[in-house]
Amino acid sequence: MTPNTPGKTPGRLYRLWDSDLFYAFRTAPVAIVATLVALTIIACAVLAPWLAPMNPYNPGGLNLMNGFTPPMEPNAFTGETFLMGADNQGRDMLSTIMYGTRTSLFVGAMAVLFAMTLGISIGLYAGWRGGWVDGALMRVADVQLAFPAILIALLIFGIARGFIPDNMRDQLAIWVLIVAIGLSDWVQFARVVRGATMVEKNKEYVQAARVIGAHPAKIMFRHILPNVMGPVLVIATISLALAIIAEATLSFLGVGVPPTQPSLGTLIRIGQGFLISGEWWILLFPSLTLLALALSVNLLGDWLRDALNPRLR
Amino acid sequence: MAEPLLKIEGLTRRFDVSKPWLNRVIERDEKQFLTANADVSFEIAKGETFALVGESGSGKSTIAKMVVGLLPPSAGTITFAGQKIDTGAGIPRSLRRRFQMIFQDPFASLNPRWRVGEIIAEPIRTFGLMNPTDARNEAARLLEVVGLSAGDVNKFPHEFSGGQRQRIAIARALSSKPEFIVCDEPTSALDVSVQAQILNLMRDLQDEFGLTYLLISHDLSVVRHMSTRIGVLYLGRLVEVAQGKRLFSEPQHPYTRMLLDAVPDLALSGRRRHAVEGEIPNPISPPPGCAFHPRCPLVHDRCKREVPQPRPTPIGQAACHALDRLAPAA
Amino acid sequence: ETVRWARVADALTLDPHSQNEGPTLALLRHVYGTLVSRAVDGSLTPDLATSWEIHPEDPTIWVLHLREGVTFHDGSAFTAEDVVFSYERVLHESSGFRAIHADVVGAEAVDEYTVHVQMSGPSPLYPNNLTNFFIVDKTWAEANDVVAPQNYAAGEENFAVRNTNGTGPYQLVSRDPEVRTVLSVFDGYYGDAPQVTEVIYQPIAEAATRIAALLSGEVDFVQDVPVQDIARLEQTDGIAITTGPENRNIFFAYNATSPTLRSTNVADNPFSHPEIREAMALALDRDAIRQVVMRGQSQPSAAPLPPFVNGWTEEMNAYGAPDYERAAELVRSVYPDGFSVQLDCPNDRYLNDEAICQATVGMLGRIGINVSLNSQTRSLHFPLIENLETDFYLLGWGVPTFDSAYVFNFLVHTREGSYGAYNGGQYSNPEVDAMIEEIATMTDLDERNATIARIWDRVMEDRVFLNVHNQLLAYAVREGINIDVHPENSPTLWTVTID
Amino acid sequence: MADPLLSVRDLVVEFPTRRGTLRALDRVSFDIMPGEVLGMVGESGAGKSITGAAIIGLIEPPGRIAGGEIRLKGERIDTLRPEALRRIRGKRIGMVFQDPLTSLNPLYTVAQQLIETIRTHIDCSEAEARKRAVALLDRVGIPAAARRIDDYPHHFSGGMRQRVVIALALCAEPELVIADEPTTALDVSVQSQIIEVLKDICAERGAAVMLITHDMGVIAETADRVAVLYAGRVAEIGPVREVITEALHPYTRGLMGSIPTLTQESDRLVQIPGAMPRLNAIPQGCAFNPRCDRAFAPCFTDRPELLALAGGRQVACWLHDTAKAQEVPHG
Amino acid sequence: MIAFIIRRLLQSVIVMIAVAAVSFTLFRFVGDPINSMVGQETSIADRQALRDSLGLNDPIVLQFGRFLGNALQGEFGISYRLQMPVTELILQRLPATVELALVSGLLAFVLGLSLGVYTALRRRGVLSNIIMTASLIGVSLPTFLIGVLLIWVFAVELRWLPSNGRGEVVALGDCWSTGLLTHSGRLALILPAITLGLYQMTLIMRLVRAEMLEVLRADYIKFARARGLSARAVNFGHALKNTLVPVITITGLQLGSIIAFAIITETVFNWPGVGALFINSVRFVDVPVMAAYLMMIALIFVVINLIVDLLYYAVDPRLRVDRAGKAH
Ligand SMILES: Nc1ncnc2c1ncn2[C@@H]1O[C@H](COP(=O)(O)OP(=O)(O)OP(=O)(O)O)[C@@H](O)[C@H]1O
Ligand SMILES: Nc1ncnc2c1ncn2[C@@H]1O[C@H](COP(=O)(O)OP(=O)(O)OP(=O)(O)O)[C@@H](O)[C@H]1O
Ligand SMILES: [Mg+2]
Ligand SMILES: [Mg+2]
Repeated sequence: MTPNTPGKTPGRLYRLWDSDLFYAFRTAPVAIVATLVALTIIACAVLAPWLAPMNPYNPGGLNLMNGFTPPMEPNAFTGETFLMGADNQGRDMLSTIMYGTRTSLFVGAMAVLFAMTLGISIGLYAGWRGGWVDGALMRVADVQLAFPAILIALLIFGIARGFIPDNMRDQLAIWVLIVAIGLSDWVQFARVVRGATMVEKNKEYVQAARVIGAHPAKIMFRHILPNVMGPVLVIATISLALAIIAEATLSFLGVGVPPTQPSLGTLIRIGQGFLISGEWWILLFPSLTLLALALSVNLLGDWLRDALNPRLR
Repeated sequence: MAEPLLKIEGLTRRFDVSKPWLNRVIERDEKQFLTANADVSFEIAKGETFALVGESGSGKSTIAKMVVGLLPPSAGTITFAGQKIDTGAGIPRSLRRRFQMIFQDPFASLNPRWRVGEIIAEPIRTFGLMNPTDARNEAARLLEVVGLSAGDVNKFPHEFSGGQRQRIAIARALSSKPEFIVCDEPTSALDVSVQAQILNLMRDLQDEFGLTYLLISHDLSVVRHMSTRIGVLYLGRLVEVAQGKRLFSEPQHPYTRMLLDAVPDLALSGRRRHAVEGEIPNPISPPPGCAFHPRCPLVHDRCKREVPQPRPTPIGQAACHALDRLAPAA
Repeated sequence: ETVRWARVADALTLDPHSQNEGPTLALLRHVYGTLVSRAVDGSLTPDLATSWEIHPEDPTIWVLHLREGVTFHDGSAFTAEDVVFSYERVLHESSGFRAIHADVVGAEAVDEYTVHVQMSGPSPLYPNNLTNFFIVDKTWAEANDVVAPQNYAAGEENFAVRNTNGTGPYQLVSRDPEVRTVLSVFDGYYGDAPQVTEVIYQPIAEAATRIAALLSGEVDFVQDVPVQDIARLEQTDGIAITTGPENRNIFFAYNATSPTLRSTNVADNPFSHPEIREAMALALDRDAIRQVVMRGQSQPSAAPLPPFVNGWTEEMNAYGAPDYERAAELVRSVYPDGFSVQLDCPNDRYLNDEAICQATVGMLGRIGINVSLNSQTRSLHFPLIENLETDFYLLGWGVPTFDSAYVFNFLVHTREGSYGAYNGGQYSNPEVDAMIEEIATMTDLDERNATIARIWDRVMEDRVFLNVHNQLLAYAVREGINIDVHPENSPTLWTVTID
Repeated sequence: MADPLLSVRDLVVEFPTRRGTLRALDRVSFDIMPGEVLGMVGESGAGKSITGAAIIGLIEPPGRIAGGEIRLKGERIDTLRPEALRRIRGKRIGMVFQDPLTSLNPLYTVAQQLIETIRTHIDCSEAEARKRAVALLDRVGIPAAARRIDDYPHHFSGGMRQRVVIALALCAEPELVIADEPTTALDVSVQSQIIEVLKDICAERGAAVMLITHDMGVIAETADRVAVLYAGRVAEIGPVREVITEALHPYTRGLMGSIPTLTQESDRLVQIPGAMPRLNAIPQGCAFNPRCDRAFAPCFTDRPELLALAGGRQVACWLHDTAKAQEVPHG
Repeated sequence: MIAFIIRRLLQSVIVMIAVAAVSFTLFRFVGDPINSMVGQETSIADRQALRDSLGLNDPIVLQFGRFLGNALQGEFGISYRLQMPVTELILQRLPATVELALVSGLLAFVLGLSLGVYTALRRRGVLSNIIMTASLIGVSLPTFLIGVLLIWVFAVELRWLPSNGRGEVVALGDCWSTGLLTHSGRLALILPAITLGLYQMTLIMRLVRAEMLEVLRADYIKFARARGLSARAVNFGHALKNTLVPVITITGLQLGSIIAFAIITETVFNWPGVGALFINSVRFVDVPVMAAYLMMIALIFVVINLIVDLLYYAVDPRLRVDRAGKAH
């Protein structure tokens, strides 16, 4: 027998550190830099209420006269100076970007979570049941695909506006956005999970569980799900970047978060109007932030895809 | 023979492999069925090792799956310990515990995301046999029973070699204290030296716990080594059932002879083997009459028309029209 | 000379009596003549009608004397028959201009060049309504089966939607809706020969793209210049900017009459308190909006009507500097904890509409009014006003008749019948209503003006509106093109001179 | 004795990994004579396939040949440039893989794949190549070859596909065929047919065969000589009959005992304890020492070299080193 | 095969009906078309009358039925906004969009394929890594921003390329107009095509690379090498061809989404296609145009799907026999 040394089982953390995935990570400069960038941005966003110089979401705290203050230059009327300048409403760009990233990340993460939950549930169920249930669910996915993402989001936005009483639209806009982006994104999760489930369910460990009469729900969620999470994670990462950008695009088309609580995308949409007029900082800084965030998340997803693919090691 | 532990009568399984409805309508096709098993009957006594051999696609695994309740039979009955299993409703919980199964692929049969301890204790938990702490201890104990160390409960399957995994799978199968274990090609994915270990282990465990095995294999030498009785399958039908070693010395059915002939001989007896003619026919449209007749050296007209029924032979029973004309085995 | 002209949207149709809508009118004006036109300063000038007067015997009849020697683009002569026909057409059920001529009973050709227009009552200001009334050739319309303006419900296409026959300075060469419309000068035009001989009209919806097209030299004349780009364009070599006031004021209105509001967090209606309305007036920093949001491109004003319009006074226009402390105190006096309310705002209708609302939200926030902003596209915004589903909203109002009555009819009068269509705040004052109905038929202009002043007094006193400013229009052109800003944002290219 | 067709000397193949370099082959030496069938057996992971891949230069990077030499008819081929090596592949050395299901490109007909291969190595016209291809298919036992040649691989059954694969490996008449578990994926009854075809056709053309398998039975029936690999090292080489009946290396002996046969009578199988070590944990000295019941001092310190013994046998075991064997505590 | 096509067609019909239902429900909520149809002077009574005459006050089911009935005959009514028959309007705009979509699709496909193959073959190369990273920039910024930036750089600052429109177009027959035949038309196509194709290119490139890496590890590639085939034959004859099978599906579907994504590009570049038409229609609540557009997108998707499936048939011989039933 292989010599066994009980008691010397290394700790979880060490095992994680020592795992192949982590090793691959440690030796991939791109992945490290991407993680650092993403983490920094995420940290700034999450901690915005504590880190940001001002709260741009509180309209009462704004001074319109600060509008269009260039970076690092005192405003002609108020004398205030902003590191990244101020936007058209007199909001400090730095703070607004931090808060905006927070909103964008929230929308993106929730949308992906929503898409993931929906996609995984449907994919697991379709893959497990097979037969006509599977066929029907996949046709639904087809219909969904007939509407490209932005159209779906536009539609849902339109429909939701009809259902939600107007005095709640403000608060609910974000949730509508989340549902809209999420709904346009679930198909790929469902397809991947379905495919993987169909492979996994014929594996012998699942049959072993069935022989002892384990409940199908338990088999799906405890046995199969953990084994299909790899590709799901990859898609989730890349979807996060896509969702953040989709949010920006929707806001360009005029359906997005309220401008009093701008997201990164709304900021870019607004800033885009000042490209020619010369107030470059209103466009540049949010765009750079979005670029850095989306790029690093994308790079991470990319790296993860390769790293999780055993055939590419 | 005493009351058999497992009794199988007329077991048949068909798979619907028809094209979709629309295609059938347009192409005027009939529904198509693949008969994986047809009218299979045998009994297994307590403490016995009953083996099923046959080429790929002969329906070995399908029988195994029906026995453990993974597949409902299309016809036929399964009686376990005198209790007839209602195949529609699935196996009752009280019986289910008494069955277990060991699979072929030690890499696929353990969930890679679970710790070995959890894997082994899963049957215990599912049947609610013990509290979690005891279950963990039991898992550690079982690991030692199958020749691994108790400390391995916290490891993941990928930290083990194929042979070790198969031991873990055996430990899992033992954990609900079953009487009957179906082993579907338990060693065909293993190296010979490891195969010997596992086969020896299976024997030891059988002696220790009084287990009954249904052993499935396509390796005739393994089957010969392990089993007390052997059933030979061809295209879903049981062509011959015989006492263990005697099948090899006095094979009755021409197919059995052919199979034995095809086995490469390590003993270098110098016997010149006859390469078998032809391949297994498509199970969707098997030849009429005796399914073996296109490859059979003893074929005559009757074989092409009539499905042979099992007839007693000196060593068990066989289904062949030509039994009388068979020369004694060389 | 060719002028390539870009603006945000295309004319919706070429049918002259179908769509009463800015860009449509602006384009059609180049092709179809009107009886009366409006000069850049807002005054009325003769056009196809050389003069007009109230019938000496019957105050309900307007007499129009037509210009002689005018021909349509197809060569047929312009006569009183065409005017009468055009009246029939514009009064047709499917016309988009019916409301403007609501008081007209019918028109009659007295001789070849004189038309009598029978009004339902005395209508002293009616000629103001003629500036967007395009004259169509009767024979052409009959020949092409376009006697009536297009009717959607019928689901048929109308010849006039894509073909024209007017008396205007340009005739249609080609049209690809929303892509490009080409006009070339009409040799038989009765006025001075225009310097611009060809007009290529291109709608470009995106502001940045529109300006980019000008900067890259792909167009010569851009309307709807975003205010923030004016400074840059002014500094750019080869590009000139003209600005001028538009006949349109931008204001907030609120529901001060209902007992409760749908979007507030307090039990009663905050706007029903005069203190609150005063506080809001005190909090609105019009100069800051002008300075930052409008980049100087607005005329801040407290008067809820544009300065061109009859009834406007310097006094109404005056506004003070914001006083946040006093305003906050006023709010506190009613609601110690402040209150919240929703502001509905269009985001694609007026110059920087959303930004104005946003800025206002900030200002009101400073005095304890917590405003949530619901800004959306116009097709969602305007139904709110029409269906009385808003508590507090932004609206812009142009006054094509240049008379206060127009404002009163739509915005001040209690909503009933054809009155008060845009009175989304549900202001209702029987006294005022009576006066409004009175001025419709008054012939004595002095007395009429006095009544108008009285109405305005009440409206200002009740703070029915919280006016922000009048929009300034900016046109950007290739240097050398001299164009005047038209108060109705309806540039006339045939008056353009080129250096 | 004639010159060997293939001669492998001290072949070392390494895979650099994060946890150090793995030696998949450690100084492997053997010869193949012209026309000979050399069986290569060993447990999974012993390095059989790697040996085959190394010979035709198809080790996947980052794996590499880190030492030793491979000579084909005396000419070194392990140092050839990729292009020169490519010309040898298929032309002078043919290869048959285990799984006929996946070895053929599903998008091309059998004819296309055969003709492509023939024309790569032999200068001939398309029609000529086709004729050869049909003849070859016929030879490997595909009925109605001329008609079936234009079928796609999925039209063939497993056994037929493996025949096609063999035809592909043989179509440029190579001097050596490396068959890597050519029958493992097939049914017992088909296995013997395939082995038969392979053996006959090679004998016919005088091609040598290196038959990689872990099925001792196949070796016993087919091979002239057999090489036993253990943990990347050659444990024993010898004529097949001798190695099976009187193995010299304890590992070989254990291996033979652990295989159930159709004639064996004992109740229990001989069991070698433990498993083959992983490549990153090969013990010092003899790689087999932890499992060997006859291990003695030198086994734990020094690696035994391949010893040439009488009768063309070679073994790497200290028990057979006369000098060291003195120390064995016989018992 | 026939059964397969019939099944596909049936599914397509269901998809189309579903799309029709979804898009129809939507119209109740995008706003009120009346406001953009009449001037501010129109009285409320007149507005109601117009609503009545357009049937907007009818029960929704009735409206849907009417809509479906008309749609079946290719009849989508008159645009509320532009007062032209919708079908004609869309047909007039379609060439612009199709041309843009095809050019950018082609660009994306050709570039994506070659870069994907390159990066797969030189997986660890420096240039490959640079390409992989750089391509991500294209998907890390919203399309509209990329478009605006391109305009700014190439039209405003450098003045190399036009900022908007289609340039000169030439009519080909009655129903097609092309910008490809004129110099200005080709110039005008460059920026929008890049903007639109960038995202798809990245996608295709990544897909090709992933599939190619997968295929390169397949046994038949190993066997092809072992047969001594040249690197060219192995990489392109075998690996690439097998890569194309899955790539075709995704690429086909992408073409559908290119047309939909054109909404943004067309808006930014003032490209006179159906996407810009749609966005303007949304703003004006031009229900007939919106409905027709959505149906058109669904139809295109369905047709592309069908073509892709047939292509699949052509490329993969395994599907030609009796596997027809297993769609997807
Ligand atoms: N779910 C299924 N649907 C259709 N046919 C099936 C299914 N499962 C098995 N079959 C068919 O039934 C026949 C018997 O299969 P089975 O797996 O029992 O064979 P086996 O003897 O176990 O073969 P092997 O040695 O390859 O495991 C085969 O022809 C197989 O293709
Ligand atoms: N790409 C690789 N990277 C690292 N190690 C490898 C790689 N390929 C093979 N090996 C290792 O090399 C050793 C020999 O592998 P090889 O495939 O030759 O075994 P084999 O004897 O053919 O086994 P089998 O009977 O399973 O085919 C194995 O231990 C394997 O893990
Ligand atoms: Mg099986
Ligand atoms: Mg191998």
